[in-house]
Amino acid sequence: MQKLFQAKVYVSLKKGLADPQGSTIKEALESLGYRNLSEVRFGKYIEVKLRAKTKKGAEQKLKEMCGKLLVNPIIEEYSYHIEEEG
Amino acid sequence: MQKLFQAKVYVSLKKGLADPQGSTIKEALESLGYRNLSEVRFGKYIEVKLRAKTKKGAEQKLKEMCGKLLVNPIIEEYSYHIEEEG
Amino acid sequence: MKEPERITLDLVRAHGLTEEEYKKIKDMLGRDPNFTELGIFSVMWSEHCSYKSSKPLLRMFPTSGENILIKAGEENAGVVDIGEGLAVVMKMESHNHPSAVEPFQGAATGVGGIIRDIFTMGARPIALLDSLRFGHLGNGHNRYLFSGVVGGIAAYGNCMGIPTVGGEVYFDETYEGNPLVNVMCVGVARRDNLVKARAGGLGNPVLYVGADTGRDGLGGASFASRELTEESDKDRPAVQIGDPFKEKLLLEACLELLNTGVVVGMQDMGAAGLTSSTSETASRGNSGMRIDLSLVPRREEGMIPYELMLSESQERMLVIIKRGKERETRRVFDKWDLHAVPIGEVTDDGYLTVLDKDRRVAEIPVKFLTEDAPVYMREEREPEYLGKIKDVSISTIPEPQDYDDVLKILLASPTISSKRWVYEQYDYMIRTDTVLRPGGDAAVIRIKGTEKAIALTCDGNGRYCFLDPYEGGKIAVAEAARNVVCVGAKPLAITNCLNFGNPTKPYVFWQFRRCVEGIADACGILETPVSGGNVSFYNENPKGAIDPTPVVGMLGLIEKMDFLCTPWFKKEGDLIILLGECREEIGGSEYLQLIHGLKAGQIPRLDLERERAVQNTCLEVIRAHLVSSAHDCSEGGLAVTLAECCISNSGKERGAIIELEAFPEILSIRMDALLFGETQSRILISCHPRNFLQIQRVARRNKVPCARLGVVTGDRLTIRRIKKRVLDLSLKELGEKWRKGLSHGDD
Amino acid sequence: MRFGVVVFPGSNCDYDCYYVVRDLLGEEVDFIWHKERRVEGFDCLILPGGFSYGDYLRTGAIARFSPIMRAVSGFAARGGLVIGICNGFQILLESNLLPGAMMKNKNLRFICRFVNIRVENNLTSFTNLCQIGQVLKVPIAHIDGSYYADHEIIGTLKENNQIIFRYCNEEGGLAQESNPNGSKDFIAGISNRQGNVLGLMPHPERASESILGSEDGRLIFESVVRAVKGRVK
Ligand SMILES: Nc1ncnc2c1ncn2[C@@H]1O[C@H](COP(=O)(O)OP(=O)(O)O)[C@@H](O)[C@H]1O
Ligand SMILES: [Mg+2]
Repeated sequence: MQKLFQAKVYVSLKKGLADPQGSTIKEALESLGYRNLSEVRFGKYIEVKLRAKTKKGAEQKLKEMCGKLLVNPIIEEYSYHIEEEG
Repeated sequence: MQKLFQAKVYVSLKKGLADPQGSTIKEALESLGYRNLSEVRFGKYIEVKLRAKTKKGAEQKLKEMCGKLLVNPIIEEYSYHIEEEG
Repeated sequence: MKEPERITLDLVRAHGLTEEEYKKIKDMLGRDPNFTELGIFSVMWSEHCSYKSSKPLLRMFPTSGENILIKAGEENAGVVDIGEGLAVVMKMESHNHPSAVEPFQGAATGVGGIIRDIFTMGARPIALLDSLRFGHLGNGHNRYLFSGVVGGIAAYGNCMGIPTVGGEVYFDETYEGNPLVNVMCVGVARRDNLVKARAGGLGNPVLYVGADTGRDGLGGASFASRELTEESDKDRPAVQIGDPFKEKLLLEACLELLNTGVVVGMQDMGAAGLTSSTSETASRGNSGMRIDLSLVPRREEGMIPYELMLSESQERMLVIIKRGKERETRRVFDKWDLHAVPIGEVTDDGYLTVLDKDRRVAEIPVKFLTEDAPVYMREEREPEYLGKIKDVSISTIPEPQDYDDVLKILLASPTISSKRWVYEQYDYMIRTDTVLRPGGDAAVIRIKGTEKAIALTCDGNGRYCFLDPYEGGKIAVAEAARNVVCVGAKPLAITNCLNFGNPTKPYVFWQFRRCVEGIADACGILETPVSGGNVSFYNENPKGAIDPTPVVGMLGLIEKMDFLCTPWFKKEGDLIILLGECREEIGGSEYLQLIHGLKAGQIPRLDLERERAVQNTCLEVIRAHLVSSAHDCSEGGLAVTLAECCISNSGKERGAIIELEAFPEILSIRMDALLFGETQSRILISCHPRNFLQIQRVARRNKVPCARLGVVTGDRLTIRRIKKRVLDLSLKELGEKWRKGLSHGDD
Repeated sequence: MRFGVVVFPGSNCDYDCYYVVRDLLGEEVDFIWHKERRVEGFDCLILPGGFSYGDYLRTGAIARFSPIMRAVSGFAARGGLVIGICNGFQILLESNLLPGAMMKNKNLRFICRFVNIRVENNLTSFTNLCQIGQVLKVPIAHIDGSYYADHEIIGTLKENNQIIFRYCNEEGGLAQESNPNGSKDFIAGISNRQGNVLGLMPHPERASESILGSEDGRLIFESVVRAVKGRVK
């Protein structure tokens, strides 16, 4: 029996790379009066609902998808969170 | 004394709105052989490091920033996670 | 990163320097270089910056002419006079390797780099063109590269507000794993507003403007050094993230600053960043420069001098201003929310002196880095493959049964089909000067405030150059010139980007030499000097070097707007005329490749005198307002050219009937060669019947064959031979094939 | 009369608008830097196209906080004429001077091409020289141009005749193929309730000379001139 899993993938630019979007947003926030920011980074948020027999299996597939399509390891890194849909 | 907080904001299109980027990614994943997907949604992931006296204070500010700039409530919704930087 | 204790030979090699080169450095300095200095030498002596393998051959290019204001090599880009006090600055550059690993950002930052090269000289960028090569689209990875590259060019160019008005795209397996992404930028300046990339005036301040420095593409110009980077590999990606918004601010601020008259010299920090911009401006100005790295704005902590000097972070400029003008300068950059940080000053001792606060971290005579860099004559040998593939006997190739099918297949092939899917992602109309939009033979950009316009195109055919690099080089120039002539412009000058394999392979270097000779000869006879260019070596995939692919960017001038001509048929009843002749030449053709799977044969031979005569004829009849349309015959031959004339004006398609007996050659040439052969020096024009005699007269005076092929009529393209149909297709069918070649109907 | 063209960091159709007003219409026009706080002396403000702040977060999201926008809002509240073209439209949406939001084009790509738009309301200061149902040929150039508003807003837009332009085919018909970006209800341009603020995705300044393929866009600028000069008289 397959179960439904809800995965959330957070993709951001590798540390060390320029993040023009993040810095532009930071400056905009600062000019709005938020002066206490030490960093803003901008990335992608991808929700994937997938079916698999086990959580392990789902996780495995998710990682594959990240490696193949969702993330370009040359410039991006990612983390994820996965759980069974209740 | 101010403490440093790490906030993560997840912005996605409101449920019910068509998400062409999500569907395109879903199709691309399917054509790579991942057939067990029930949905893919695409959004933004914003990391904000900010200083505040208390977690409450940080949270408050973060919500303001989302309301003013980071999120457009006509088409987007968001959730967040915030914790003190260790 | 940490500085290594000692400079070992391994470290030298890891920097892409040979043992002899290292010895030369030691001899020049009279001592051992330190680590920072080693880094500086390695990037300045890299192929990319020093042109050490190509320099001797590039000297063959004709670089002067009555319209050349600044010659190639003297500055960041050559400058061409277009009259009325105006000058055009143009240059093309490759970003092949970054695009192979991160197509979107790789292509985007390529656009950013070439734009900086243009406004560095005080010119406002007014157009971009892109010349692209990929492996076949059947492969998913190639589709990813293709759409990523186009998306990246669009993202950067559109955000900058510079129209991308032309380009080309080819698909061939030779580019599998090594796509080519060449971008050309064209700018216009008032002649007296041009800025030089020179540092002069003892004590003049040197400013750093733009983005902060990070560890981006460290030493990208020189080496991919495993040994050095093992553990820091993670935080040292070879691809940068483009910031077109910052560049737009830089562009506007720099041009505004130029108008204040405080600028002495300016240079973008491209490859080899701070190193090349400081040493090159000092070298050109016969001066020296002293900078203090502790003043350089940085994005990351703990960066050592070596890293700061070699970083290739994007969107940065080096500006040398007149002493005492700091306040004016700051006002302009403040307005645009940019920091302009004084990091040093011009000296007169001929040295590049790099300090880190009080510590002297490098001290090198600038000429050692520039003029005295090594130059090599590489070994060369004619490749063996040529013997095998050149002689393909046409008689062994079966003639197709159905020419309708062949034409449809050709039109639908991605290389020939409509490129709308590509150029509609580019803002080609911004600045409201694009008078002839993508889809014609060349783009035409008017110059507001004058009667004039310029025509721009780029061309190059790797398959031709693989089969015959000399003729292929010639053809690249000739076709580009012909394209410009077809829109009514006089060819003025070229820029180029030479994409080749590893130059230390003798056969690659032979290909390089022959291409350069071909380009040089064609430029000489067609009187289009080379105003600048770029060389990209080491384009290889596991199967070996890519096909030699020189890309020529051509600038033409339309003196009066009403000379403008377009390629498509316009009026029912107009006559269709071919300038030039058809020969039995199918070697190297798209037809041979696509229908028969053959990449072989003798490519069309180009007679430069004939080419010139055809172009002169075409220009003369256009300027005398005798023709309704003109389109050059290129890939796919006569049949494809005819089809394009019929269908390329979307919504206003026109049919044609062609009678083949009109060709004097008809008896001696095979039908497939006649229809699909790619004989050079041919232009298809259409005209009102009353103008035919006059056109013939002009052609005869120029000794150019001029045959009447048929007439513009109806809604089909019909080709007949002695009343018998050879080919007959509705415009609808032709249009559908041609339009869907790239887009597959997704819109 | 006097036009003002607001220049945001990253505006790049500013000069194109300026050129149309000064060189083609022969009217007075000035650039207004986004850090300015006053807009006195202008009869019509144009927020031009481009990529303000790179559009790095959302189109128009950051520009809306530019100092000048407060003045623009005041100007609009007093009945001044404001046109937002492309990025300018997006800025007006983000500032809530017009209702709704922009989403990515349905094909997810940037689209630059001539399209046809139909005039839905010619009783505005921006369209008084047009006929109802008139088809204008004007180019678009955007990647975030799919107009979205919920049912209710669309309802009020319709009720108050605030839909000014719709994408259509050459004959003026509303067919899905002629909706280039997937906009709700084919919406290409809307006004505020009072009718003095117009936002549109197509670029009329690029279609104001026959040499560029169409002069239809000029009708919009000329309508403004007529409205303003008529008012003065
Ligand atoms: N990558 C591209 N970017 C922009 N325009 C392009 C691109 N590729 C092709 N085009 C345009 O499409 C038209 C046809 O290109 P092409 O088939 O190469 O023409 P030709 O064979 O006459 O050189 C030209 O106007 C060209 O500028
Ligand atoms: Mg071509």
